[in-house]
Amino acid sequence: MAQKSWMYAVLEAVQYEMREDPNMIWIFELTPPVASNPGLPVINLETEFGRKRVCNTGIDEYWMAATVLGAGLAGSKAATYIPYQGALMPFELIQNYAGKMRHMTGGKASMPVVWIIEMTGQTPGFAGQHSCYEEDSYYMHIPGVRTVIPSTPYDAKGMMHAALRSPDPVVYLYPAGLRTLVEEVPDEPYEVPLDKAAVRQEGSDLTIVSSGAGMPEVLKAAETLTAEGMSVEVIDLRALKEMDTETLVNSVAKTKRLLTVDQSYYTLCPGAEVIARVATNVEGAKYKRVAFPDAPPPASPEMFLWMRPNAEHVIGAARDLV
Amino acid sequence: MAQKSWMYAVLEAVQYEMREDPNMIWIFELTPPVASNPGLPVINLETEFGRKRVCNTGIDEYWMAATVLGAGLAGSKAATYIPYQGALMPFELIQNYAGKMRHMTGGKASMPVVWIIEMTGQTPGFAGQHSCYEEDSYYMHIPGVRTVIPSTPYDAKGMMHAALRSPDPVVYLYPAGLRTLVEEVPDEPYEVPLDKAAVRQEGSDLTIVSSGAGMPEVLKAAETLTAEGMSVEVIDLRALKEMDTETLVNSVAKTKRLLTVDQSYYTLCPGAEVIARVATNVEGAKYKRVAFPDAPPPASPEMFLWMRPNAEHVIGAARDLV
Amino acid sequence: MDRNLNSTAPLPTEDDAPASQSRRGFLQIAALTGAVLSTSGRRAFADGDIGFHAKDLPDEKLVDMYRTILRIRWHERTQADQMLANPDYRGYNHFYAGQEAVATGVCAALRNDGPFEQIDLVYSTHRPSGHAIAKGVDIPKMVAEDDFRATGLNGGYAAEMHLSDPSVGFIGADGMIGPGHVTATGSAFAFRARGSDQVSVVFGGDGTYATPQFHSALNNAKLLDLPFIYVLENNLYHQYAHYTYSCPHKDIADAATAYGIPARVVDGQDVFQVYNAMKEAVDRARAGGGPTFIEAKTYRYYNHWGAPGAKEGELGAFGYDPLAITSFRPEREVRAWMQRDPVDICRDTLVDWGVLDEARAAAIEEEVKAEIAAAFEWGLSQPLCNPEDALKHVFAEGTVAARQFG
Amino acid sequence: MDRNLNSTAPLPTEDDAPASQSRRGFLQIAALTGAVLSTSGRRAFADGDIGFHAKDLPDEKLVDMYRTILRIRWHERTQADQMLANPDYRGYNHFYAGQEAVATGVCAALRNDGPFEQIDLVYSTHRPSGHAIAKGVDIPKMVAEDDFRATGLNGGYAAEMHLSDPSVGFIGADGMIGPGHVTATGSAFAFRARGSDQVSVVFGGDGTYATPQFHSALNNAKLLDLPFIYVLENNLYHQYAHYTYSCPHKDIADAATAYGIPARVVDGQDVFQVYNAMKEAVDRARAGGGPTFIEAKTYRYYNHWGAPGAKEGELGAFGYDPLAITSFRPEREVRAWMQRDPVDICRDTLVDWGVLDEARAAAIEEEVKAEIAAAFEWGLSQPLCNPEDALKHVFAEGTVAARQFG
Ligand SMILES: Cc1ncc(C[n+]2csc(CCOP(=O)(O)OP(=O)(O)O)c2C)c(N)n1
Ligand SMILES: Cc1ncc(C[n+]2csc(CCOP(=O)(O)OP(=O)(O)O)c2C)c(N)n1
Ligand SMILES: [Mg+2]
Ligand SMILES: [Mg+2]
Repeated sequence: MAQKSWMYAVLEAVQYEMREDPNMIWIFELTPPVASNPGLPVINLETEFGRKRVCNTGIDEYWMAATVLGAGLAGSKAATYIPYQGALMPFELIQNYAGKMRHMTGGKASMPVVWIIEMTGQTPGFAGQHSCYEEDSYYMHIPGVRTVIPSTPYDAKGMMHAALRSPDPVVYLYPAGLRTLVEEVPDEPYEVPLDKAAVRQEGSDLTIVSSGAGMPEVLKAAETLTAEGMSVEVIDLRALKEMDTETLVNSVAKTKRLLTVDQSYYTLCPGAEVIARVATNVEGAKYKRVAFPDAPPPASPEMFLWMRPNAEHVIGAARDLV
Repeated sequence: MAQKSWMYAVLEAVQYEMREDPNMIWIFELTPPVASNPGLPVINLETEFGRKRVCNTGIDEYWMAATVLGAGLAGSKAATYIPYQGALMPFELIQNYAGKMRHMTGGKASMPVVWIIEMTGQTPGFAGQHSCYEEDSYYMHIPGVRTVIPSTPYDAKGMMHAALRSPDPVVYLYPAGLRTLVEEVPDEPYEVPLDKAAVRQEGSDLTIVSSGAGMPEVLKAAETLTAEGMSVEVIDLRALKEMDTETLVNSVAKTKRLLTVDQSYYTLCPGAEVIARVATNVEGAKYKRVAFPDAPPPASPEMFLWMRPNAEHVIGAARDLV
Repeated sequence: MDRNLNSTAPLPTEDDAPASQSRRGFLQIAALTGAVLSTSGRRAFADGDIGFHAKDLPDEKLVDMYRTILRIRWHERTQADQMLANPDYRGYNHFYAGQEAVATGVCAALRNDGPFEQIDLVYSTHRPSGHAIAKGVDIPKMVAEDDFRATGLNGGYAAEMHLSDPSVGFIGADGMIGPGHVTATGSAFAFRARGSDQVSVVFGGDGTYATPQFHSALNNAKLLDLPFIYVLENNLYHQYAHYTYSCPHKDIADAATAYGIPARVVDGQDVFQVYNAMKEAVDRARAGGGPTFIEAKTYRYYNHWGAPGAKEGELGAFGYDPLAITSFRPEREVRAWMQRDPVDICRDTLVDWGVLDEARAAAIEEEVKAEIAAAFEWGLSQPLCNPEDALKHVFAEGTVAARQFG
Repeated sequence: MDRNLNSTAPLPTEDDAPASQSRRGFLQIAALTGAVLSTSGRRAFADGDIGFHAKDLPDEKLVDMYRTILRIRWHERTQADQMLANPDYRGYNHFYAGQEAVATGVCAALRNDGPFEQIDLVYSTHRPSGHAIAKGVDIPKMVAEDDFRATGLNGGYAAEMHLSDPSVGFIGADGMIGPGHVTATGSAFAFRARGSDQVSVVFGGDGTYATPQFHSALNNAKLLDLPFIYVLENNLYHQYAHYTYSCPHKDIADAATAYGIPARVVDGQDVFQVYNAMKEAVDRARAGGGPTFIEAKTYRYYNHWGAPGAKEGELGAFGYDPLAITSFRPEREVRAWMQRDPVDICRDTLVDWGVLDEARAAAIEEEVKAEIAAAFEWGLSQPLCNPEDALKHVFAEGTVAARQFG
């Protein structure tokens, strides 16, 4: 056990699974599967397993996604790390082919594959395609693919083990802004389930639901609100498909107040689904939704930082609601 | 004025705009822009305007979508008809390039373009990719692109005129199952706005909201329910982006009961957004949601027809809710 | 179904059979004694002496190929007749008749049975029934599947366009043009990574050339020297557009050559020419020599989809000319191609080679017809699906929730 | 901004200037009198006599090209120094230094001013500043944009990777690798459809070769004979991967040749060689002769992004070697390429041709330095953006709603 960064924790899981299974492959593009962490050995999958198993080629994210699918169909476990610039290049392949394949074949297709889809770090100044946050919604509508979005290094490692061991194809979203998080992460393999939300804090006045890159600011806001005397329940979705409805409904049945927080564009952000599921199950609750406006992120930090949901926005909305 | 089919009505609008603007182009793949209607002249854009303006090439929907975008950026109006098999092939281009371009350029990009995205006819027996209905959700999350989904030949024509005259890029969804609809459609050009829902029937007990291929069964259900004495308000969304929140909120503020009906997969179907918008604006309402399950459509008609939302499902849910 | 493979040693195949059985040996003797082979004018020798590798095959294997062609043909004709004459029949097909020699020649050079981790994989298209039969899919189950039966090959979920049977290496049909060819390179990648000598084969039409994925598949297969074979069936049309609307090459194979991939154009009506090219490609791939591209020039006797223009009991479709199609094939083109029928060419060659006589050839055809008739009888008497099963097979385990009731 | 074009007649360009002004005329006389041109060893003559079309240009145009190269160079160096030394500077760049001759030679052969419906369009990349300057974008406004200023070229929405100015035909930068090349063929399609003689040009790196869209762009440009020019700047690396990781061709131009597209490999360090190839391509496109592909072999002096390894006041970046990159370029490769600097080659050629003398060349460089310094002074003193403006420009009219407050 040691303090580990997100990427170190994830590659630890991948390294373990690749050592266990000599057939497993990893495809990358810009980001070599390398991580270092103070006091721990450097992980370099490319040098450890060789280029027959760990390989990059050109700028062709469709091929990357298709290749791991093809490997899975041939009986080999496979994973790929798709950089955020190509996050939607293989969308059609995942949505229309992989996502339907098990069902279309009456259960015959085997797809033990993981697509790690990087989302931008939402770095101010980068603009548009280099700051956007929207893939959660697109991938979450697809049936037949498990879409998850861990928000801590601990979950990132445990969900990577679970994803690599799952017979289902998994879209594993990785908001690159979380790369700076560090926490205690066990050295041994362990699984975090792919279909359970996490209650990060219990409370009775208000339920706040978020996921991925929304979580750090939500936790910050919850701290302030708690200090002010509000009893806040904080839920981290983690699983977007299948969403853990029960945890959400139980919480709001208790608090009768639901605030959703998303970095994704307002229209059809994951929070819309959360509210819709709760509203059809809980009567008499009140709702609010914080999200990125329905506009691309502009370059100017002044504009961008004003738009992006942060702890203050969450605190303001929570106060309005309770 | 005459009874016209969907496609005849639409091509009438396109033909008019192409005659008005000698620069306008049309790109197609499998479906030649041809329509006939009893008692009216055959419309054939390819023979009328020639292959320099009206052109097909190979199976490359990304190119089709990119080509009309490039034409627009060069100052020419342009439209393309993307068949349902390729409905998501150009997704990344529309989502990450066209959708962000006006904003990223500080308003400098000019994009008078229309992507007609065909959705399947949901024909039983075809299975998976040939029966699915899901594009509404994907395209609706994109900022910077107007996404509309007319449900009648009259609206189809009027919205096509509006789309072709709009300076904004428009994703014009066409559920091919509606091709059999016929109604009175004026011969003259007219516009139906790209951002207004239509109240198809007024009522005070219950609001039913649907769109596109969901509408015919919803109208059938509303007839039965009305005959049974329920006062049903039926809203056809028409505009998915920007959604007409006001009409939705006003209706449910009155009825306090909202039933959404979608052929799209349950998770993040347009109805989720409808409920979320209403729930944050109206207190004490009750909600229900009918949608396609989160599963691909199977081939077997027995399975498929059981899954797909129909008038009976709507009637059952409405009775439960009121 | 998940398979974690450890052993990847190849199985011996029929092709490794002792040389004394070899047909080429026989022919060499015939040549020495001055015997001249009479060949039918309907067969082409575009690629030189067409029987090079095929002549080495044991008689049974050659007869099997003939039988496979017939199975495909009679499955087609029987299904067309069902569509035309049986009002209760609900299935459909993208008919493959006319192209049978391609699927047959290709799959005859592959390993089609044994453990999953040793057989070769085939990715098919929206026009899969010929590929499926040639790869060894169970025909009665396929017939049941095509008519949406619960006991069909894929439980009624798939129907024609998504037929799949990994147990014979038939990854399956797919109705989309594009994803399959790239995905097939991924299987080849996995084979190379795990040191297996399996090969991954994709069938594609001339329509696949224009897809962006075509570049992706060929470029990466070449760069990584993958055991990947692209079999392009150029039947001149994609839907109703002639391939020259979407391809600047006369031979699409030239596009592959540009990447440095060995490419061959073969007469797709001649099963032995197809086999020869494929054998070479498979040998190269198994030996680590990388990808091959094979363009088979061929033709389909029916229209793009279903049986418009066809008549019960007759082969092919004529007289159907939909309104306002940019380019629609002329009827005389169909008739000309039917002169070089793959069934005839295969039978005549085997008769020439002395493998069959006309009587035995005709007897085999009757056997196959009966087999296919029985397959339809069984398939169409299978039970229909249970509606609620629609919620299964979304994930490997469990069912998803019904949502249509609100 | 929407433009409905009716008139599409071309404007006369500088290139149509009378032949008496022609440099080639001068050189022919020099040759007749036995004068020998001394050329610097740093210039290449890979493509024969490099000055063929360029020699025909008027002196002012040649000097303009020199000035453009210098503008790009000093914009780069000034910005790099800002990044390295000014803690308040927030801009960034994908530096273009080393490649200046490509943008300059290409844009010198295009129509860059006049009504929008007559100028040529350029689609740029994530490395746009050189292309933008060469196409005629206002430098002070670009500097302001790069530092997120409200009065910048694009109001602070774009920054470097999305710079756009349709008024000079610069459709703009784009940070994605793929969409631009296909979209550029669409502009070419529109030109052909409306009978205009405009051309559509896309810049792309060696990294663009592997994208699926590469096939799409070239195939359709060829099939439809579009007035489209693909300028591929092969600077050997995409990010940190050598182009041979993604391309089986030594010359990427061979990939274009395979489609039947006229393709040329040029020395991208020599502005006149680039111009010559481009002039030929533009003439062909305007005359309805279809697309051309130009591969310019070139090199960037800085790393992929930003200024790691660079020192204030010095050109180029050295000594930066990130951990565990699959292929990282060796420093001696950078130093070798810097021996063939596009600024030097352009200046020396013009001195050889008698268009400039060393003193005038140096004076021009000083003028350009001052011009760039003034651009930065103006740009960096511009106002910052107003946060609420973020909600504008989603659609042509109106603003979208704020949603971050709940
Ligand atoms: C991405 C995509 N676009 C369009 C289609 C519609 N479509 C189905 S089959 C077909 C033609 C395919 O032609 P070809 O590859 O030559 O095969 P053939 O039908 O001749 O066997 C088309 C365009 C599709 N299935 N997928
Ligand atoms: C679709 C996509 N994938 C990945 C990236 C990340 N990326 C940005 S620039 C670049 C390298 C481009 O190389 P090249 O085309 O050679 O241009 P150069 O940087 O050498 O000018 C990459 C991979 C991207 N922008 N878009
Ligand atoms: Mg074909
Ligand atoms: Mg490069």
